[in-house]
Parts: sequence; structure tokens; C-alpha cells
Amino acid sequence: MSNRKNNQPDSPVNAPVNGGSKIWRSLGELESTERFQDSLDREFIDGSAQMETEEEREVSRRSFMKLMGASSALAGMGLAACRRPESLIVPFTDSPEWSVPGKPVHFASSMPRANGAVPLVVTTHDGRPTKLEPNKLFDKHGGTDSFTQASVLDMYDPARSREFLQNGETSSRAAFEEALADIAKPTANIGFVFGDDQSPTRSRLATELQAKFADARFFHYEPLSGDARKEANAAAFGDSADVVVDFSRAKVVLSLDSDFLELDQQGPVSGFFKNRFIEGAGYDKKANAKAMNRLYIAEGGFSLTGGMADHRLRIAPSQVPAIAAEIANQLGASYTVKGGITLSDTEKKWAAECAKDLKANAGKSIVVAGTRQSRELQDLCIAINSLLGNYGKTLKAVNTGRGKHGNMESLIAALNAGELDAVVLLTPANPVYDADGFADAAKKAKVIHLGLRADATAHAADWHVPAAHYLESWGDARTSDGSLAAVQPLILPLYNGVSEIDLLLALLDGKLFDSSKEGEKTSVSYDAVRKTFAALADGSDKSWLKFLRDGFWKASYTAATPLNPVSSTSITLPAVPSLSSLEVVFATDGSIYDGRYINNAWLQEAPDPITKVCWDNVAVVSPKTAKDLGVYEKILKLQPKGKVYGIETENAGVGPDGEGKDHANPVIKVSVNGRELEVAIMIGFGHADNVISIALGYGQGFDEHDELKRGPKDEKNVSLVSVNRGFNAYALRTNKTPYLATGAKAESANKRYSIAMTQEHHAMYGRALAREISTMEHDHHGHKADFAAQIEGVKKQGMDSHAPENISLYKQKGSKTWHEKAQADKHLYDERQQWAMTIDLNNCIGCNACLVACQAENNIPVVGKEQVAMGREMHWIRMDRYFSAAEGDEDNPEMIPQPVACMQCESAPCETVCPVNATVHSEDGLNTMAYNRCIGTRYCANNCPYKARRFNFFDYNKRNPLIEKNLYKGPGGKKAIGEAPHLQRNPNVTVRMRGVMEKCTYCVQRIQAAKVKVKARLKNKATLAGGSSVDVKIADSELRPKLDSVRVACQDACPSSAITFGNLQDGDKAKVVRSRNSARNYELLHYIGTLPRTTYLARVKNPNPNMPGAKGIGRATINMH
Amino acid sequence: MANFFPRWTNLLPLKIAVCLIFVVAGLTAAFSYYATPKAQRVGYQPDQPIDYDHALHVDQLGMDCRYCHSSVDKSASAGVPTANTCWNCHEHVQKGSPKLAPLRAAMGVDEDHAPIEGAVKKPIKWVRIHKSPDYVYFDHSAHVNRGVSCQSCHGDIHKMEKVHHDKSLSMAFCLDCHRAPENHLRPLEEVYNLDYNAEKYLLENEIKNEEGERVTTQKQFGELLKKNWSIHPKESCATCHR
Amino acid sequence: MNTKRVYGYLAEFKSASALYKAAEKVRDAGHKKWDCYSPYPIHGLDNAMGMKKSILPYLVFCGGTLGIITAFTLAYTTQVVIYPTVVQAKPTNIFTTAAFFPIMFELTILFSGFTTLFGLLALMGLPRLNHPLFESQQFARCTDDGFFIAIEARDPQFSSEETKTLLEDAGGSNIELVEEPAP
Amino acid sequence: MSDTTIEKDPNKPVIPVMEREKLILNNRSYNWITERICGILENKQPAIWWMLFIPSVIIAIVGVGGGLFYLVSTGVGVWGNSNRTMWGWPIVNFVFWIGIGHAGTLISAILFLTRQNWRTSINRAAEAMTIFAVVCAGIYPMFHVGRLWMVWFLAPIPNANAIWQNFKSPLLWDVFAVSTYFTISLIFWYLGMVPDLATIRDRAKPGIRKLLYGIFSLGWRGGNRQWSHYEVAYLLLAALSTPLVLSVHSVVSFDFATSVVPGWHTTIFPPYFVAGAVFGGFAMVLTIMIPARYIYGLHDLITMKHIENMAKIILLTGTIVGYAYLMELFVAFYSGAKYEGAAFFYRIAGPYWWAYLAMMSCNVLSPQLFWFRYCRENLWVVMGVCMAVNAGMWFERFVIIVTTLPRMWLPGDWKYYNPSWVDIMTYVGTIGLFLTLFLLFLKFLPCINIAEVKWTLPQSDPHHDDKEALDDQGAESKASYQHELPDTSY
Repeated sequence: MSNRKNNQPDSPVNAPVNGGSKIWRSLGELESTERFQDSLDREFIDGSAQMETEEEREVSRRSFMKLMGASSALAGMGLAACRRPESLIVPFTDSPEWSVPGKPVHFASSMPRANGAVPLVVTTHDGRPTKLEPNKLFDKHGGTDSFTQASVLDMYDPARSREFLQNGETSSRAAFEEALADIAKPTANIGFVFGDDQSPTRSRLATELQAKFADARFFHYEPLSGDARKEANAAAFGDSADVVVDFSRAKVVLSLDSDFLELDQQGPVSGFFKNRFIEGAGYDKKANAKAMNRLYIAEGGFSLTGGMADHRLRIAPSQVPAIAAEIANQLGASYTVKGGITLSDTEKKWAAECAKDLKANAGKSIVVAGTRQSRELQDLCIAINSLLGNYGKTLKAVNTGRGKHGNMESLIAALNAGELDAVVLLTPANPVYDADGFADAAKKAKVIHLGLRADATAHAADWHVPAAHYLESWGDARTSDGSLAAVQPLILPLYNGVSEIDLLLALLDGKLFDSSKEGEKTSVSYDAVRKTFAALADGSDKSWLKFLRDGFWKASYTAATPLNPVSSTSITLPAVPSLSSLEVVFATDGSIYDGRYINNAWLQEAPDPITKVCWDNVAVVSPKTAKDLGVYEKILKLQPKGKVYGIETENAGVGPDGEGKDHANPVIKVSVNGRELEVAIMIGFGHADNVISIALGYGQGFDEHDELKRGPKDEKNVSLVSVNRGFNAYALRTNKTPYLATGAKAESANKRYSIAMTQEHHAMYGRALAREISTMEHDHHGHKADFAAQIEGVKKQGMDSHAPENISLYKQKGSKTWHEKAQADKHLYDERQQWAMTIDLNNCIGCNACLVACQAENNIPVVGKEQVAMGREMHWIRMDRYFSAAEGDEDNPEMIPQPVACMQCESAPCETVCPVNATVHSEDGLNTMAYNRCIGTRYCANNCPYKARRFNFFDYNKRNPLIEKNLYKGPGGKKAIGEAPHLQRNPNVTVRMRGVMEKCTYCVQRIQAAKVKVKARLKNKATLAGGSSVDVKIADSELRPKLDSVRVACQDACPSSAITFGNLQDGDKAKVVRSRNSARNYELLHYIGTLPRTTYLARVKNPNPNMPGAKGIGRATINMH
Repeated sequence: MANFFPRWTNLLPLKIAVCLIFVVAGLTAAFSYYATPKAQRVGYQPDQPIDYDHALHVDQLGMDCRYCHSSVDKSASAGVPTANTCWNCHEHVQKGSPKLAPLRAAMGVDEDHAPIEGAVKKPIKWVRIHKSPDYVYFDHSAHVNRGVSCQSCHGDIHKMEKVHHDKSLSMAFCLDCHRAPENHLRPLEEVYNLDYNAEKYLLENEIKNEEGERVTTQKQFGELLKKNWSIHPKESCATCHR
Repeated sequence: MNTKRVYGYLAEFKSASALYKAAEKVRDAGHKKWDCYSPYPIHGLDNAMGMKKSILPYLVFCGGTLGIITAFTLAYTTQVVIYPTVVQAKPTNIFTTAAFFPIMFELTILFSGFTTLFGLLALMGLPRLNHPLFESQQFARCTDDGFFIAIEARDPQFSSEETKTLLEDAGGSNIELVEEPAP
Repeated sequence: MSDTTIEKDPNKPVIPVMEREKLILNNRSYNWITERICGILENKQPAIWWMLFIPSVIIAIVGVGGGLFYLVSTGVGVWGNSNRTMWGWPIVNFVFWIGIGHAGTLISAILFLTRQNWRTSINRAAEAMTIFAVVCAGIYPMFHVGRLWMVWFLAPIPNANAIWQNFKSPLLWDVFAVSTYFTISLIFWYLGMVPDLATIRDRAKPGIRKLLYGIFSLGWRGGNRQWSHYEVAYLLLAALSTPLVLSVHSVVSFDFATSVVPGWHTTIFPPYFVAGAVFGGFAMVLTIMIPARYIYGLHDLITMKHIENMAKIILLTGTIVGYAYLMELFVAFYSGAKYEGAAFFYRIAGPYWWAYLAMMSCNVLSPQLFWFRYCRENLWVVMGVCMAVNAGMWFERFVIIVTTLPRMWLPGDWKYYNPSWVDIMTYVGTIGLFLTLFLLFLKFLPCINIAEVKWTLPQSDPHHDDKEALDDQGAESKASYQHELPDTSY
């Protein structure tokens, strides 16, 4: 085993800023004796020596696995065997800094993203990064999205690129270094293609590169970057200008086809959600409708933002500018719209009222346009905002200092013109696959590609360099508001990858840093980053340490000076889409973004937030269009009616696509831009007519197992996770039509394609599950109810309006029905802590952040498409989302998400039916699940009204479920033991074996950790008191975990702070208690009397009374009884 | 016709029945003894790369448990000393002793402790003795910080020249203590004092309970501590299983 | 040479009625160690033979009681005394007994069933595979359509002559002295 | 001893009395009965036996053996169950078989207590059927669990973990109930067989047969001092079994009734399950006895009277079940509980409407044919109805389990359930297993209770000969025990 250096970051979050560490290091650096270097460099491998058993050797491809000095570290690598083999404990020779065996260490890092880096706190167990949390130091209310949460798995992806490739053939590092040497001649015309993320160090190096290579040219490319917006901003505010949106100041937000809450973020969203709480972010104020912001949106297909919107206008994306123009005109501009839609009266009114509302909130409003929308719309948006005087208030025009870079179009032009000898692709994108025309142009120059995946580009390029994941490399980035964010490695590059900065440095000084070589210093990029930091912030060690410890350095972009926004006052729109000339929208995918995450099994299995489709993408069309296309005989209703023995009645029957493992959707052939694509079609409620939205990023490669016989094709570009997945919409996309293409034709291909969905029924069928009220007075057949009355009425919606209060025969202490006469033993009820959770549907947008976070925290296995289709997905959180149409128009439904996990019922039906006591109630109010006791009768799951329990039908953890039919091969199946993802496992959570039940446990491992922590207080108190510890008295209250200190994984991840968790015993001081006391608080399925500890807060819609259809908004459940 | 069955068959059923009873009873007894952790683990005494003598270090030299098992009161895992922990003393003590060869190998030095060029440090591979199943999450700090001594689970380590598995550490074993902690609680100062004896301690320092009468037995003492420190050990699954 | 041991007289009767009458005669003759053999239980023969009622029911009652006690003790000690657990907020005290009834009932039945089986075997002195009567050729028909009376030699009243005549008078045919080889 | 036919004296005055229907036709003699029944297992089996036996064995081995091996080695996932429908076919089949397993003991026990003497001809086969059905049933819950090797957790034995079962769980009740039921039925069946085994023993030539039958007949001698105990024991067992039978299916119904699942959580379940069980059980008895009767020529022992009585019971219980179905619907509607109503709505009109339709027509409608004497006496009709009922009872369980779970509380988790091929294979396998066991029973054990049938003959009455004096056909054909006992046979 080769020797390697300690590449631990300098200073963990949970260490004192000027900790002893500092001295230790500096001492070492002072006398950098051979001896010291050795210890510094070697201790890790020393610790890791050789693996003991075959399995363990497999378990860790890399030495660090053995870094565990501790007995408990292997826990969670599978349930125990009954007779133990001789096992060894291999301690370090020199214990590394910060490492206390069995204790996780947290480091601050951040994930570079196109729309601003995400500051993170990374949890590492024995050198393995296992979990990412948002850095609350940076943004108290901030969260992360599912991409960030899942990115830790990307690092362990066994299919990650490990080899240098030359023209697609395996090559060697040495060979590449030679090649690099003669490519990187000062005279060479080299084109550098960066991603859209901002990295100061990279920018600095770019200038140095410019200096070295006089003819170097710089480009930036990501398939979803949206040049129109950049250009518009550049035109309005000068080159490399960008607009940062600050929602916290906005009372009214108008989104013009922008999913700014999830996939099209244009600024930190926590501010937006802060203004959604009607009782204040801490649930400490009186409910006040005024406190709430209002969101208008005009969009084609449903987005999560659309789901949140108070007013949603369903309109073909190509026609959105018409609405924008109308609004602008209402605000005093004078735009003339040529072609396109003639607005109906309702639409006119919509625009008018919206404009009025905006005007009323001038300076306190925001208008955002879809990043990839047309230039016209971008200009309109800027115009409207400046009319409203929002710039400088809610919108900040800033200079990102990126410098004027070319885009893909200019790159291709340059290539075709032969102006470039070499292209260095540093973008996370996959241009050969996702950029139209690049593949051919690229042949005209030497292409060096740096990437995590051996994807199409990697194989097409002359040289592919395996990249280091951001958790493996030194770097820096800018958050959306321009603060510096540190990117620290948590671990040596697993597969010896090269970081972007490493490569750039190699081009500068011709020597490629090899992290696996001996005797080198920690990392060259470390120095580079520090140098940049010194330049931007200050050079002192203290601030550097602070930077690394906090993970960010508050700073901001320089404000850009608005040039006068001149723009044509006349807009030309494409014709309104019709059946003969459809409109194709190239949508961003909720699971794999632009396709870069296609190898991420968590994201693939996480259902698309809107369609609920896993592992595939589909073409979404409105019910009407589906019918017109002749795919369905009759329109697929949201709440289908069926004939029951002749009588027409509402009936959740099996739809025309089938249900469960038979679910297969019809395939249509879409032809546009002179190209064709066969794609499975799906009904999208609330989708604009004659518009087909297809998510990008899928269909990167197929093998012989492909259902539609498309393979084998590009098989080497994909892994087990990404093979045979969905349909490649890039095939239809050109650089001219990056977002939408008009004039498309579609016809049924007379095929069906099986689709795996986690939710196949989209309506509540008259059950008040995800409850909703409105700030507007409600008038139902003369029964008037104002906002206050509606809030009071939340608890009485649905069955609860008339079902009598459930009186339980048995009374448990602490339960609502408890009375002193009932004797419950002391040890069955804990005075210190009683845990509870609330989920505020008013903020929950239904993204999958919590779901994926839970998967990461709790070692939840992935089960694969077939199993999901059968209804065997293992997610502990089932992200239900319901559509509910206001009476009258089924075409414009509302969308209400409802995450459902174990409710930890005080009176849990699942417990009493377990014959072996495997699931019983804990004294602190948890519905515990002892996996090792469970024999798998599955009775509990039957009896769970919320269906929150998941069963391990197969050995999902041992047998790789992604290999065709592997699960069904039993002992003959291929084992997945020791594949890298196992190293991501959380050692504090048992990895469940086949045949046991599992479910949400309120992250009991975190609760226990907190309890253990407070136990030390006794010792501290005794020490302080001096004398004998016998006399020390410590009360229950002192042994209670710190107020709101226990945070569960989903809560941490939630970007909208919709989830609150805490200790009921803390009383009003605890946020969770305050939220439970809110009048909006209600129990799901209250009338069965399960007394759930997880409760929901009803969603509040804040409609504008003058808007058309305002009456129907926020009425999803209010009339149910 | 003669009897088909000879006369001796008349007693046969009875005999068989009696035999069966004994066999079944015997098997049950055997199983219920040998299949328990008690029988399976207790006495497990593997050879270690360095036959480290706890009796010598702890009992005679009076080292504290925490010198080597440094994370016992900080973390779930007590931790096994790193090579350089041993080296702190043995760099000077017992130089060149053949017993310490593995340690020197771990430190990459030769007989007279001169560093060997380019030596790869081979960590010492201790053989694990006490191991709870993967699905059991025992936390050392939670116990030692609440007055449960090492002794309660590991026995008289300080008397062991070669460590062996002393207690059964079965779930029943854990529950016994969780149900009646008073039998094990002792003052925090005494947790690492393996020679501690409750009666002796109570003779030396006079301790009174609420009622003001003097505490003399471990049980009473335990009760007192339990009350003062409000100790309520849990029996619910999630306490140990997650 | 093999000495034989006399078991007793075996006489056949032509029908159930005949057997019944004969039984009464034998009973009145004051015999104790004798029995009637028939392919099926003949109603009222117990009186005709002057037998007491079976004590089996009392045994079974005890068995059943033992069963119900076992069940309750098992359930109560494990659920309330040893390791009380809260399931669905149900109490962990005597009030939870209601949930034990089904098992208490089942165990009652089970134990009664076993007592019946083993009690019966004990009372009938079975299994006993070897019996002197099996020496007799004709006796084999008793499980088919033969009706027999056997008076044992152990009976105080037994005498080779009178017993024989008694059986003849009672209407017994092909009377046979059943002997078995001495041990 | 030859036929005991009674020759009449012509000078005696004839008192006309209505002829009473006989249980055993044509004044058969004891010996005839013995010959006839023992003949079945002493002579070579007819070809049809082999034609049924060989396929059954193969199906049993492949289906049960193969299916379960695959299941255990691979995981419960090979069945069709999902996180939405945790109980699918396996539990359907379990309840189905358990139900069938009820007629046997019930016929023996309850009919015995109520002195229904016609039971004597069928109870042996019925009890055998019970045992085998319970064997088939037991397979499912056992292999249904996720970790078969941990199933011993269900047994209350002291262990080093110091943890115990949850005696509040209906599933644990079920474990106790079913195992008790199996044990008691076995005892009941075996004790009833001892005298007959003795009969066979006495007829057998010395050899292996004699040895085995000898051992299992325990040396039975048929002495009255044995008979008297024996009859008490039999009575006791009958008295024990009767409540047991009722309890077992009630407990099985608790698995559903004590849950909170809409459509399961109903108080009507216990009686309705029991009725259903009797219903299905009798149907199954007929389905197997009618062919057996034909094949082995038992027309004199299993008369039309027997078949008709059973048909009547099927009609009765079928109607009870029908009532239960309708009552469920009414309660669901009347409760006003949306979820309850929906549950039943989806049974009738949901994706599995066909199952409900099948259940209704098979269980409620088809037995109504038995109102007509013609249908009760036409064996083809009887056979047909019984087949329908067997199917219908399976569908009943299917409706209860499979149509409820995929449409429970939250529409968000609704998902259709499909059985897998392993499900089907295993089910077919258990049918094979059942037939195999039953055919073996026919081959090696007396399928009709010889002693008791003899007991029902007129001449079995000890006072039979006295009554020859007054020549009274009615009286003589009516054995004395029938005078003394409450006469409820019709």
C-alpha cells in the first residue's frame, strides 16, 4: 500500500478558533524535520496497514477505511453474525488531530453551484464524509436542496471516472503529463471552458493563464445557464453583471415562468420563506395575514414555485412575454406585442390586478423571469423592475467580475474557424452530449476534459482527466451574494482525481500535482486558494483559520451601476402553440438537474416532485392535449369518475396507464427542429395546452436490456445507475432553441414504456389530508368565514368536522387523554424529554431535500426502478403531493405537497400488533423499531394508517438492486458488499438486513447523542463544585438537552424551515411547542385517535381578492366534511 | 394364533416415553446453557501481539485507565491506545525488550530506538475481546460519567495479567443493571479506582441520606446517588438499538 | 417343554342383545375380573356389568385449570412484572389482562386435550401390545362382528367348571379356555 | 357370523308405522361394513387413485417445496407483496385453508354433541381434511415472515435477551390458537381411529402392516371396560373442540378486526368468519367425499341423506355469510365514516370489483339453489355448488385483504397489487399437498368410522332381539339409543 499524506483540512468547526492545533501545526512547520514530515505524511496509511478479511479489503478500496481507531466504527456494516470471528483493533500509530474514536468531526466546506455556492457543514466519521448540512452560521434559515444533499454520494459513486483516458482508451497519468506539456505551449491557442460557478482562485488563475498564454480564450458553459438573462443583465448593468434577488424584503413577487424556489434559483430563497410564516418564523406572533408575502406566477407546466403561488396563470411559456408586456403597460410602459396570443379578458384582468398589486408595493416587490426565457422577457423583466424601482431595494445588480467570457455558441464558432488548438473543458457539463454541434466542432482541436464521470465527452475528448470531487479538493467559491466560501477536502481523492485548480496550476507550471505521491506538500491548490484569500480578504493566519473554520468569509460583489435600460418597445412572439404546431419546453429535471447527476442513485430514485416519476423522465402534456394527440380516448380526470353498476360516481380506479408494476405510459414521437424523439408521455395537471415539457438529462446510454430496444448504444458512457434511463431531450434541442422550440409535431408511436411512480393517485378524494385555508373571506352558500374563523376551523375540516372526539379506553401518561388515576410506570414516561415534530405545509414546497437527507442520514438503500414500480421504495419520507381543482375548472388545480413519515403516534396501532415486541414505545415518546428483534410479519405496516413503514423485501444492502434481475437471483445474485457507497454509511445507524421492517425514528441516533452529551453535565458540575461528587445534586431539568439543540436530518436540510422538531417538555420556549399551539396545527387522520407526535400546520394561501378566481384559491379542503 | 407382539413390548412404550423425557430435558438444559453469551464469551482470552500486563501497569504502577483508553469519558468508544501513547514511556523504559518488538515496528525504529530509514510503520494489531453486536450502540462516556465503573462490565481488569472476557455482556446483563443501577453506582472519583469497595469507602467517609442516617451498604449508597444524580436508566429499545 | 398359563374362559355370543343378557347373568354370579368385548360400544352395558362411571372428567378439569393458570402467569409476569412495554398506549398493569384472554382460553383447551389423551390411555391401560386374549383365534373377530365375554382366572369366583357352565347357560357358544405361554 | 336378517312371523298383527329413513341402507351386516371399509385399504387402489396421486405429489413438491425454497433463499420479495400491500396472497391462502380446516372438527364435535348420528359416516374423512388443511394453512404465516430463522422469537422461552413476546398481539393469539387447534384435532382424529386400526390389525396377516397397525392401535381389545372410558374421553374432546373451533376462526378474524384498517375494523368479523369457515368446510367435505363415495362404492354408508343434510347446512351458513356481507355494507354506510365507506366502495367498485362479484355470486347466490330438493339430490348440482363455494370463499379472503390494503387511508400511497408467479405456484402447491395427504389417508387409514357406523345399525341395540316379538318395523329400524336421545336428526 502506497504511503500518503494527511490531507485533513486545517481546522474543524467544532474546534476552538485559536485551538492548540494551530500551535501543533506551526511547531511542526517550524521544524519541518524529516521525522515530522514522516509522521504527518504517513500516519494515515500506517493506521491503515492491510485489511484483515477479504470482505474488509473489499469494504475499503482505500486506506482511510481503516483509520477507525475505534471498536464502534465498523458498526452499521451489516447486522451482526451470531458467533463472532476473531476481529482486530488497529489503532493509529500516531493519533491524528481531532480524531476521537467513535466521534464524528464536522468541517465547514461548500458546494460550488452555478447559482452561488452552498456553504455546508460536513460530518465525517473516521475520515469518511457521510453527511452534508447547511452552514447555519452563514444563513440561519438557509437549507439545502436535494442535489446538495445527494452530492456526497457522488463522491463514493463506484462508477466514477478513475482512469486517464486518451481518445476514450485507458491511459496513464504520466502519458497525460507529457501530452499536457506539449499542448501547453505559450504560443498555443487554448480555450478554457469553465462552469457557471464562481471561483475567485480560478478567476485569478485565469488572468495568470491569460498572461502565460497570450491567445488563451475563456468560455463558460452549462447547458441550463441561460445566456439570454446574462446578456440582458450585461446590457442593462454592464459586462459580467448579475442580479441578486433578495426575497426577504419583497411583499409581492411575480415570477414570469421562473421556478426560483427550486430549479431556477436567482438568489437565496430563505428570505422568501421567512415571509410565508404568518405567525412569524418562530411561531411567536399572532397570526397575521398582512405578514405574508404574495406570489404570482405565469408558467406553462407546474413547477414547485407554481405550487406555492397564490395566483398561477397557466400559459404557454412562449407567450409569457405577452403577459409581461401587458403588466409593463399597466405600469406605464408602452409595449406592442406582435403575433402570439391575444389575451383573454381574464388574462387581461389577471395582468391588470397583478400590476396594481405590484405598483402598490413598488420597491417592496420583485419580478423574476425564467433564466432561460427569451431575451425579450428578460428585458421586460428588467424594465418592470426598474419601473417599480426595485433595483437597489429588493434586487441588487452586482458585478461578479467574471470577465467577458464566450459561450457555447462562440466556442463552437471558434472551433469551427480553427482558432483554437486545444480546449480545456472544466465545466461540470457534458457538452458532447448536451451541447448541439459541439461534438463535431470539437474534432477540430485537442480536447482535454476534466470530469467526475466517464461520460460522452470523456470518451470523445482527446484526453479525459478524472476529476476530484469537491469534497476531495481545495478550492473556493462565491455564494450568490458574493461572499467567499471555502471548499475544503474532507478526504484524499478516492480515485486519485485531479481538481480543477490542480489542472490549471499544471497548465501554469507544467507539473500536475499527484496527491498519491510521497514527499509532496499537502496540496498545491491549498496554497493557491490561500493566496487568493490573502488577496481578497487578508493574509493573516487568524482570518485564514476563521475562514476555514466558518467555511465562508462575509463579502459582497461590488454593486453594478445601472446603465439606462434601453430596449425595443415592441415584442414579437411565436404563434400560439396549436395541435399542429406544438411547443416543446426543455425543462430542468427535478432529479438530475441537467443530467450531471444521472449517476446518483439517490436522486434517480427520489421521485420527481411534480410528476412523481422515478428513474425516468417523461413528456408532460395537459389532459386536453393528451386527448387531442389521440393518446387517450377521454380526458384523464384529476378525480376520475367511473361507472359503478351503471351509476356514474367518483372512483379512484386504475387509470389507462395501469397501476403498480403494470404502470406503462404511451410513447409519442415528437419531431421538432427537424429531429425526432420517441418519449413516454404523461398527463400533467395544470399544464398549458399544446405544450410538451420534456426534462433534460436522461437517455445517456442504453444496453441490451433496454425496454424499447434502444441499446446497446453509448453503453460505456453510463453506469448501472444511469443505463436505460429515460429519453434524451437534448437530441431535440439546438443552441438557437435552448429553452423552448415551437412548431413541433407529435403523434402516438403505438408503444408503451413502463414508468415507476411513488404516487399514482393525485387527488384527496374528499379527505381533508393536506389542509388549506385562505386569507380571503370564505363564502360557502352564505356561510361566511373570515381568515380568523378559517384558522379556527382548520382542526374541524373533513371528517373531524363531525366525528366525535375519540375517547381511548387506555390512557398513557403525557397523552392528551392522560389522567392521574391511570398508573403508568415511571420508566415508561420521561420527564426530561418528549419529542415532537411539526411540518408547516405553508412553507413546504415538496422538494425532495428532506427525503434525500433522510436517506443519507439513515442508511436507506436504493431499490431500483422495478421495485419502486411495485411500491417497494424505501424512503422513510413519502413526499405526497395532491392536486386540488377549485370548483369548476379542473384545468387550473392547486398543488399541495405533504411529506408523510412515521408520525410517532402516542397511541400507535403498529405497536400493539407486533407479536415479538419489536416495535414498542419509548419513554420519550418515540415509536421505536428494534431491527434485530423484528421477524417481519409486516402486520405493523398493515395497521399503520399512514403507511409510513417500509419493509426490506430483499437484501437491498447486500445485493445490488440495479443489476438486471439481480435481486431475484437470491444467493446467486451479485453481492454489493464493499462497494464504495457503503463507505458513506452512518455508523450510528444499523444497516437493515433482508426481512426486517424499518421506518422514521426521529433520527434517534441524534437524540441519543444529545442525551449522552448532557450526561457529562454531572461530571462538570461535580468538578466545578469540587469536593465529593456524592453531594452533587442534579435535577431532571439540568439533564434535558439544550433547547432546540437536537435537529433531525430532514429539518436541517429543509430549505423552507417547514419542519420543526423539539422537546415538548421545554414548554413554550421550544419552537415546536409554539408551532403545535398554532391554531393551524392539526393531526393527520385525527379521528382514528392515534395521537401523532408529528402534526401538520395548514397551508395558507394569500390571494388578491380582486384577482379572477380568487374565491377558489386556498379552498382545497375547506368545504370537505 | 399366537400374540404378534412379544410380552416385553408391553413395557416398551413406557420406557421410550421416559427416555424421551430425559433426552428432551437434557437437550434443553444443554442448549440453554451453552447457547448463551455467558457460555460463549466469558473466559475468551486471546493472545495479543504484545502480552500487555494490566496487573503490572494498573495495579503495581498505578496507571489510570484513561491514560491509554483516553476517550472513555468523551466518546462512545473507549479507544485503544495509539502506538505513540505506549511510546511516551517505552521510548525510555524497557528499551530493546523483545516483548516490545511490535511497538518498535509501529514506531519504525530499531533495537536502540534509532529511526529506520524509509520504514513503513506497522500498526499494532490488538485482538478484540469485548465486542457488542453491530446493532448494539453502547456508549462508554454515558456510563462512566454517571458513576458506573469499568469494573461493572469488564471485571477486575487490574488483576488480569492477560485480559479475558469476564462478564456475559448479554442483554439480560445490561438490563439487570439498568433495572437496578443502585447495585453498581459509585462516586465519580471512584469510577476508575478498581480497588474500590463500597463498604470500605463508606466507613472512611461518613455519608448520610435524606433521613440523615448513615449509609453503610452499596445498595443504600447506590439509592442515594441514584436520587441525587436523578438516574433513570432506560429499558426501551432505542436506548441501545437504532 | 412349555408350561402354559391359564388366562380364563372366552365365550362368544351371537348378538349384542345376547351379550347384554349374558353380562347381567355373569354380573349376578358375582364375578369381578371379567369383561365384555364388542366391535362397538354397546349402550347400557356398563349397568349390565355393574361398572362405575369413569373418573376422566375430573382429571380433565384439573388439566384445564392448570392450563388457564399457566397462560395467565406466563402473560402477566412477562408483560407486567418482568418487562412492561407500552404498546399503543395500553397500560402495563393488571388492567391489561383483557388482552390475555384469547391465549388463556387456548391453553386451557390445549392442556385439557392432553390430559384427556394421556388420562384415557392410563385408565385403559394402553398401549399394551401383548395380551393373552390375542392368543385366541376367534377373538380376532371381536373387532369385526364378534361379541365375547372373558372371565379371568384371577377372578375369586373362577373355577374351571362352574364358570364354563355359567357361560354356557348365558348362551355362550364355542367356549374356549384361553392360555398363554408362561414367561 | 352371518347376516342378521329378521324373519317375520305371519300370524302377528301388523301395526302400520311410518318407515323411518335409515342411515345405513339395505340392512347391512357388521361384517359387510368391516369388509367394505377395510377393503378400501386392503385391496389395490383403483387406477384413478394413482392418476390423482402422482400429479398431486409432483405439484406439491414443485409448488410447496420449490416455491418455499426459492422464497427462503431469496427473500419475501419474490412474492407480490409491497409496502402498500404487506399481506397479499399468502395470508389470503392462510385464512382460506384455515377456514376449510373447520368443517372436520366441527362435524365431529358439534354434530356429536347434538347426537346427529348421520355424522358417523363422514366425520373421519372430515377430520382428516381438517388436519391436512391446517397443515397447508400453517405453511403461510410461517414462511410469510421476513426472517424465518428468527421465528423462534414467537415462542415464549427464557432467553439471554430477557425479552418476551407481546401477548397483546392478535398475531400471537393466532399462533397459540392455530397450534392448539391442530393438536386437539390430531388427538381427536387419532383417538377416534384407534378401534378401527385394531380392526385392520386383526384382519392383517403377520407382517409390516400388522406391526404398524398393531402399534398404532395400541393393543386395543374392545373390552367394555375400555369402551366406557373411551366414550367419556370422546365426549370430552368433542366438548372441548366445539368452543375451540369457534374460537380459532374468531382469533383469526381478530387479526383483522382488532386493526384500525377501514373495512377490517368491524365487530361482525368473528361470527362472520366462523360461519364462513363452516360454510367453506362443508363444501370442501362434499367436494372430496362425493368422488370418494363414487370411487369406493360407499353409497350405502354415505347416503343421499348425508349429502342433503350437508347441503342444508351449506345453505344456512351461506345465508349467514351473505347477511354479514350486506351488514358490513350497511354499517359502513350508516357510520358516516368517509374512510369506512370508501373502503367498501372500492371493494364493490374499485379495481377489484370482479373479486367482489365472484365472492357474492359464489357464496351468496349459488347456495340458494339448495332451497330446491332437486338440487340437493342431484350430485352434479351439489358438486358444482360446492366448487363454486370453495372458489367463493377464497375470493372472500381476497376481497378482505387484497382489495382493502391498496386503497386505505391516504390516496398518496394507493397502488395496485399483483401476485407474483411464486405466489401462484405456492398456492397450487398447497392444493397438491392437500390432495396428496388426503389420498394417502384413503390408502392407509379407514376413511369411515367403522365402529361408530356399526353402532348406528339397528341390530346394535342390546334390546334388539326382545323387540322381535312385537313386529314393529318402525321401532325395530329405530335403535333404542335413538329412543332415549333427543331426536334432532330432522
